[in-house]
Amino acid sequence: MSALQVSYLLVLVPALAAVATLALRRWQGPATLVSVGAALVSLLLAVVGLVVAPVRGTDLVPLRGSYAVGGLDLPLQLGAGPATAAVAAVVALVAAAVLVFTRWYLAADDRLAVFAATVSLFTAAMMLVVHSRDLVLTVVGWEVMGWCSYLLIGHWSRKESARRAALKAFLVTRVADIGFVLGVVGLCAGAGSTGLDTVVAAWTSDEAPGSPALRSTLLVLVVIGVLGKSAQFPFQDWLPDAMEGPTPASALIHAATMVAAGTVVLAQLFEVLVLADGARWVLGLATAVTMVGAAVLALGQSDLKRLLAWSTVSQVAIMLSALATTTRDVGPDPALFHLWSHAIFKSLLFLTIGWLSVIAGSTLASALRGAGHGHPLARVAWLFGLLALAGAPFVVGGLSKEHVVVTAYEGAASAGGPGVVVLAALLVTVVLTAAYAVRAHLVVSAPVPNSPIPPLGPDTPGPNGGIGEKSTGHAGMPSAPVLASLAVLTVLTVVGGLVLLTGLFDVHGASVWWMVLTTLLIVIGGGLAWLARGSGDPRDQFVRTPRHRALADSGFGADTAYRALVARPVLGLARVVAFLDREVVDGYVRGAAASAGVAGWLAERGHRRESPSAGLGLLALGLLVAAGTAVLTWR
Amino acid sequence: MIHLLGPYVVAALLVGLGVMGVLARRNAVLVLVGVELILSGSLVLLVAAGATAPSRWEASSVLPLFVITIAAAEVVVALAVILTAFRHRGSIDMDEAL
Amino acid sequence: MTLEMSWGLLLPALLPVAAMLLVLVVDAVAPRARLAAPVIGALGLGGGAATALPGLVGTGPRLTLCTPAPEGRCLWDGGPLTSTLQVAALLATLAVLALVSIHRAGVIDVVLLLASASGAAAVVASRDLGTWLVTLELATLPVIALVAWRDRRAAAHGALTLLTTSLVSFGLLVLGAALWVTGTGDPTLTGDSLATAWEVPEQRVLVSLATVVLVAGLAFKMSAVPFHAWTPTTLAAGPLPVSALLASASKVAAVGALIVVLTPYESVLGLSPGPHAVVAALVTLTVASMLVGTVMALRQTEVVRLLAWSTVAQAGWVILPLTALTAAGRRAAAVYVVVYAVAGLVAFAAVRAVHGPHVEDRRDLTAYQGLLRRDPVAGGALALALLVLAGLPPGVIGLVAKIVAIRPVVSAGLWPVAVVAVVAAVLGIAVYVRWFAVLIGEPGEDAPARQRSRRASVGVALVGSAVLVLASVLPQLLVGLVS
Amino acid sequence: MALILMLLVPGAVGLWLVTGGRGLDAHTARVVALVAATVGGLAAVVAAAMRPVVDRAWIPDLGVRWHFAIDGISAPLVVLTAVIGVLVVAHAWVEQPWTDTHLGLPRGSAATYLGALLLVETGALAAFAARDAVLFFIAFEVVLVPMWVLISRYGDPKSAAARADASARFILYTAVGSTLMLVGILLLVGQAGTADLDALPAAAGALGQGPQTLIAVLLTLGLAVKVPVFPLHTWLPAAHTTAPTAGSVLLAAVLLKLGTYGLVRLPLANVPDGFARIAPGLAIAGVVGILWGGLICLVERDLKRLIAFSSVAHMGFVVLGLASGSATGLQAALIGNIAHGVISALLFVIVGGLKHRWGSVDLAVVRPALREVSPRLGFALILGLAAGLGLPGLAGFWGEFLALVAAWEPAHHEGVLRTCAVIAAVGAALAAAYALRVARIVWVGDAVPDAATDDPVAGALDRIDTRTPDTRGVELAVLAVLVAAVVTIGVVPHTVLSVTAAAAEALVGGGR
Repeated sequence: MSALQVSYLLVLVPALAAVATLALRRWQGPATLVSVGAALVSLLLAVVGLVVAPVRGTDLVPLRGSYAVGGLDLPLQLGAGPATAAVAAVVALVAAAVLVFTRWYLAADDRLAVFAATVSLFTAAMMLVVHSRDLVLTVVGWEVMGWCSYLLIGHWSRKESARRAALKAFLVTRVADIGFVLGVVGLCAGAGSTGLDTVVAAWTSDEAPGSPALRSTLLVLVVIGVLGKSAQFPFQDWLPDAMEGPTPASALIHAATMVAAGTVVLAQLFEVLVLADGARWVLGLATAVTMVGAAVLALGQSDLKRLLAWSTVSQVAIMLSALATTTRDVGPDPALFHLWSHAIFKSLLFLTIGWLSVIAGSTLASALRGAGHGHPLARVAWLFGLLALAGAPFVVGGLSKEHVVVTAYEGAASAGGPGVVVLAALLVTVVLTAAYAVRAHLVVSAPVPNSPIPPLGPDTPGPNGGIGEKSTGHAGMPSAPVLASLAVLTVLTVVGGLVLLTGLFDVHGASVWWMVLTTLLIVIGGGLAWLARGSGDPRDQFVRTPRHRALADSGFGADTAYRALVARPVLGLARVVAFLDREVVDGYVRGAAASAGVAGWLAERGHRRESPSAGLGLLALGLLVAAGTAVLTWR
Repeated sequence: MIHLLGPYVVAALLVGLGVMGVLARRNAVLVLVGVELILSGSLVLLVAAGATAPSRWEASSVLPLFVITIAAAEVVVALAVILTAFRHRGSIDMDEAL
Repeated sequence: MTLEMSWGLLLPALLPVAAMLLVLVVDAVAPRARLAAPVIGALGLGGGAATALPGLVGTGPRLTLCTPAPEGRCLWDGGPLTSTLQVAALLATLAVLALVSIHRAGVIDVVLLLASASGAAAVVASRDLGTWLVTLELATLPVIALVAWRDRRAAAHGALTLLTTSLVSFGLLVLGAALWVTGTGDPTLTGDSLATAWEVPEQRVLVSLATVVLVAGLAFKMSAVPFHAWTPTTLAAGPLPVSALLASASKVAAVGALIVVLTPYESVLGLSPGPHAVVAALVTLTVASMLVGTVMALRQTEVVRLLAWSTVAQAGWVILPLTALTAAGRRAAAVYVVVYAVAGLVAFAAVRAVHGPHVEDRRDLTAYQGLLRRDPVAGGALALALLVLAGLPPGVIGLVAKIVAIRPVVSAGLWPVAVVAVVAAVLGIAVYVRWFAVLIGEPGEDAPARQRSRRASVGVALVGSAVLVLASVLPQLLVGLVS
Repeated sequence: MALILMLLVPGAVGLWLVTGGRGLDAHTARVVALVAATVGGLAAVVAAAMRPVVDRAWIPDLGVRWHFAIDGISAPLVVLTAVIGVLVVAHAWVEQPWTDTHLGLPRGSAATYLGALLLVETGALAAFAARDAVLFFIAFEVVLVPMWVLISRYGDPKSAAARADASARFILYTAVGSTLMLVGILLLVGQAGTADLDALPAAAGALGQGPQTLIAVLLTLGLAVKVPVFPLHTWLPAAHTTAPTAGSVLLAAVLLKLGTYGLVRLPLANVPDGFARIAPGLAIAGVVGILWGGLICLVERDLKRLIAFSSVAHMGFVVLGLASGSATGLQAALIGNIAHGVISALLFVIVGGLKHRWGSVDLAVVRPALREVSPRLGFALILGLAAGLGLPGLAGFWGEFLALVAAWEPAHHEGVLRTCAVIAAVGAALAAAYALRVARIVWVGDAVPDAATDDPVAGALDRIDTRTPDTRGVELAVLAVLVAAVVTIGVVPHTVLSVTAAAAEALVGGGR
């Protein structure tokens, strides 16, 4: 099996599984089995793909011919490469884990099959983005992911907050996608083809189809789209709200798909990106702001799931910052490597908190206190996940973060650019990340035993037809496959860094000095958190006043800002337009009708005296008109 | 060369008077008279033109004969209609309401 | 001076006259034979139409009453265009005769109809001012009598209105003819005499003035705005069949007369200065008629008044192609007026079938509520006629007629006039669809009782509808006639 | 043969149904109409595949020929019309507008209704197949009266005034457009000396700038009414809101396509230079339409009106593609056309069904969420909305994306069109906003609406009809066909693009 065939299958298998699952939705058990089976097959395929992955730089013979639409070439090809294979593998892994977990977690949900189908479709879309060698296919996967995220986040559609979160997620990303689509359109139109290689070749050649300014503008547009999908500033606020979705959905969205997709796309466009300084600056500044801000917010969250969400925002910012700072020599692989490691540990964290929330009945920090007691696997998984998140040395997250830091340093040292800003932000983020990781750990492993049957917290996903996270019959103990997948993820979190030995990612060695420095920073951050834990509720370690807590939970009021700056003006404009349409545009039409009526009335008045002499009066008028025209037109 | 100004002026005067009569009068018979004036003016014009320059088939002389004949027929019909109207309405004022 | 004469070409005009004389003789000999007059009249009209038929397909020139060469002028032209108009006028009169209905049609009716028909048949063929004037009045005067002689108060009023306008119109025509002769020194209406006169500025002025006055006189007869004021009064007041005659055969005759007057202008079209005054006068007429007619029709609820105003509007449509002053424009006008005459006749016949002959009946639009259900035959015919008048398929022929009418205007570069026509067409659709909507609605409770003795009108409506349907399927049958 | 069958069978049966067969009882009429639509539809599909030609003299004096043929540009539209034709007739088993659902009174006969449907279909098929400019115009006009009958006679039973207003708007508005177009056609045909659409481009190519521009303006203005292009769109919402479901479907899926098809066939193909000169204006109007429609959809309360305004927005993309003047833009417009046809048909079937079930589709009235009470209908709705917002993998995406590409790299007026592309992309985000607004109100929510509604009438309605029976039977079949079409075109756009490719290239390249 060639690498290309694998890539096609990796897209097709989950897509077909989605259709099949949807068709079988009446029979939830078999339906979900189909999607889980397909996910496992995909995983197998992805492993095969790792084995057969072509050596860097080899050209693959396309499986199909190219299409053309008018003057536009539409190759619609998929591709394969070492980094692609690695990312595909981790996507397949996370998807499989999520599906396995879902079968347990949502066992009693009446729309389990639909959920599973959506997850499969989501996976297919991400696979499409990963393997795409055509920008249109990238857009296809990109948008389908957005739609699936809408469905997944809004899965519990009987709950108003979920409906709103889904709407917000889709709308915010879609607004950012204006930029993405325009950027892609501009790049493709300039190159006369949507093929990625053609586009990159065209825009990096000396006779680029547009000025450097245009190139930079287009890349900025693409970056805006990426910022939206990856929940970077100023689009960050949809992601924490998206926690209204079921936890498996969050795991999928955060770990391996949607938010990470931007990294993949920018890596594909890397050759052009390095030439576009403007785009790099935008990306660098946005990510720098985001990674620090999100880390601060993570520190203040009263809900651990939202803490994880903010941590995702921060971590994705780290990935993207690598792309903003890296040089042509280093390439995009540090970012992809961080994507890889982040996918593993973040899915582990989310699945674990899903489990813990079943135990505790809520994801609120207050409810989760001590939830890990009696569930050693959960505690271990949570611990290693947090270690990786904090970037402890040698676990997978630590390794990848080292590479990002080194990349940023090298970028700052060699090329200037946004590197300096990013590097500074990275170092601050390291401290903050360590701090909130320690806090998250402290909450779960707190010595206070949780009450056996905790009440439904306000943030608990509400019953969906009477069934939710709090279904009876679990007794808090997941099924064996779930435990197995958690175990696999945990192991990979620890040893995942070994992937560097395979050469799939083309990254340079990390520097020992930087490792020492970051370790030091981690210790400082973790230590501070430890010292600040206090004696009381660990929830209140850093955010002590209710006002500050509210500020943190609202993400610095970004939602209010969205409403005030976008939603309300647009709706106001819409009302104005509706008024104009009714009264002005249609007014002309009604005016025409009315003027016909008035003309008729006038004419009728003119003919009121229907008498012979009136007729003769009109005759005089007619003669005058005729004579007048005769005189006037005479020359 | 003698200008035939006189006949043309007469023709114009007759037509003008006729048009005025048609427009100003409400009595059907007077309207009829006005039309007759227009006709006479036209006939004068025709004959004067025939005197100025020859016309094919002596049209300037023949056409008036035709016109006079038609006018006679027209007057007959007109008077008949006016009589009918008078019988029904008791007046031949055209603007009188039904 | 000798005149070359071929009687065959004159028959369409002569046969009705002959029939008229025969009717009078028969009436004198056998006053009891009530059926004789209508039958003879019908035969005369039908025969006249039949003798005009060869002209529809003939290819060679069909001129007669010609003076010898080299100065040869022909006083009578029986070409396809003429023949088409003759057939239309004669058959329309025949239809009106049927509408008057066998029992009512007295000798006087028949005689007047025949006289008018022969005038109409002659005027469209005439090519000199003498014939033209005489026959035009022959076509007009009997109609006045027709309106008047039924002893009714309203009819007398209508007749008085028609009479005064006709008188003025006649005065204008004579004035125009006098000016024409003064300007050209030639009583024939031919291109070369006009072209000769056109070279001298003073003569040009005179001829243009003559034409404008002639057009104004004819505009009375066509009821074009601003010479239209008699139309609603007379049509609404007179007997329905006579209104139908005024709207069909008389209109055909008037259009034919106008075509005769405008024919010479083709020879001066390319010259500089061109016939701007004539074009301006025609444009004024067509624009004013189309707009005022439709706008007024929009406000009518009395159906005959509505039809009267629609007549005014359609007069504008007939004049529209003539503004181009080309042969194509003349043909288009002929096609349009024929289509209009047929559709108008069908509409009047349907109205006659619904209401009966009396003016006193409530001829309101509401009487047509759900007619299509109550009376599928009359309703269907009326619906078809309305769609043809509106120019909407399935009345394809109406649409084709509009295409035909707009085409010469556009070719002549007068597309702003065409844009006005667009407005008029849309308003026209509003007029007819308004009625059509009433037809297809639910039948109301207070529908008028079905008329007896409506066979003739239903027959006319059906025959007319058949013509319309046939022409809709094969428009070439009609469009091709005049080429 | 296939061409003749395609036109004759629905046409003749339709005519018979509205005249002689009016007395037929509803069931027989439906069967007859369905058979006719199916035979005509099959013939149309065969004709689209075999590409036969019918060419006979019709009105030689006008140079009008009875000339029908199908090429790559019309083939997808012919197939679309054929399919929609069958679907709307089949829909007569679901919704019976000839029985007044509101008062229980009969209005009109079933046969007339079905006959009008068939006649609209015939007119559209004839227009798509016509290869003669004047014949195209006549076929274009054929649809007016039957559609008018559908709206004025079988429309919303609640308000006679609304029916009269909507139907009058429809017929007068479109008549303005078509008559303007007629003037343009006659000017074109007169100048070029032929009415044959095959020969016209070459013959008209020699015209100077002035005539070309004038002809293009007249034709474009006339056809823009039908599309409809902002600001000539105000007939559309009224017509859609009032028309019966089948009428709305025909209107959106077929009649609007006549407008864009006409734009391709007449100005774009024949007077390319003139069209290029006015293209910026057209593009701006299209883009304003995108924003305008999208913004109104954000606040519109009536769901049917909302879908109608979204049509305005979607046709804006089609117009933008056309205005770009490139082969890519033309292809974008053609596939956008087809996509909008199936998507809007799908949405109107759903919304019409909802109106049938609920009595009104006022979004301000709280109703049971479709996802909960009728999942199949809900699925179709959400799919239609997703397609409407241009989700890749569904039909709407390709037209919009390609239109953007084409507008970014147009054949002329790069500055204006690029700006338009940017604004159009913003409009795409608006599409998402209003689609999700609808989804949030109609699709998701609780199974039982809150009992307390402010509006007493609406409250009463709710009490009467809180049930929303899920779709089944014929309606399900109709929806299934449309859903399948939406997905197929979205996943395999080449089913359409490959058909239109050669003709589009020839059209854009061959006009010069």
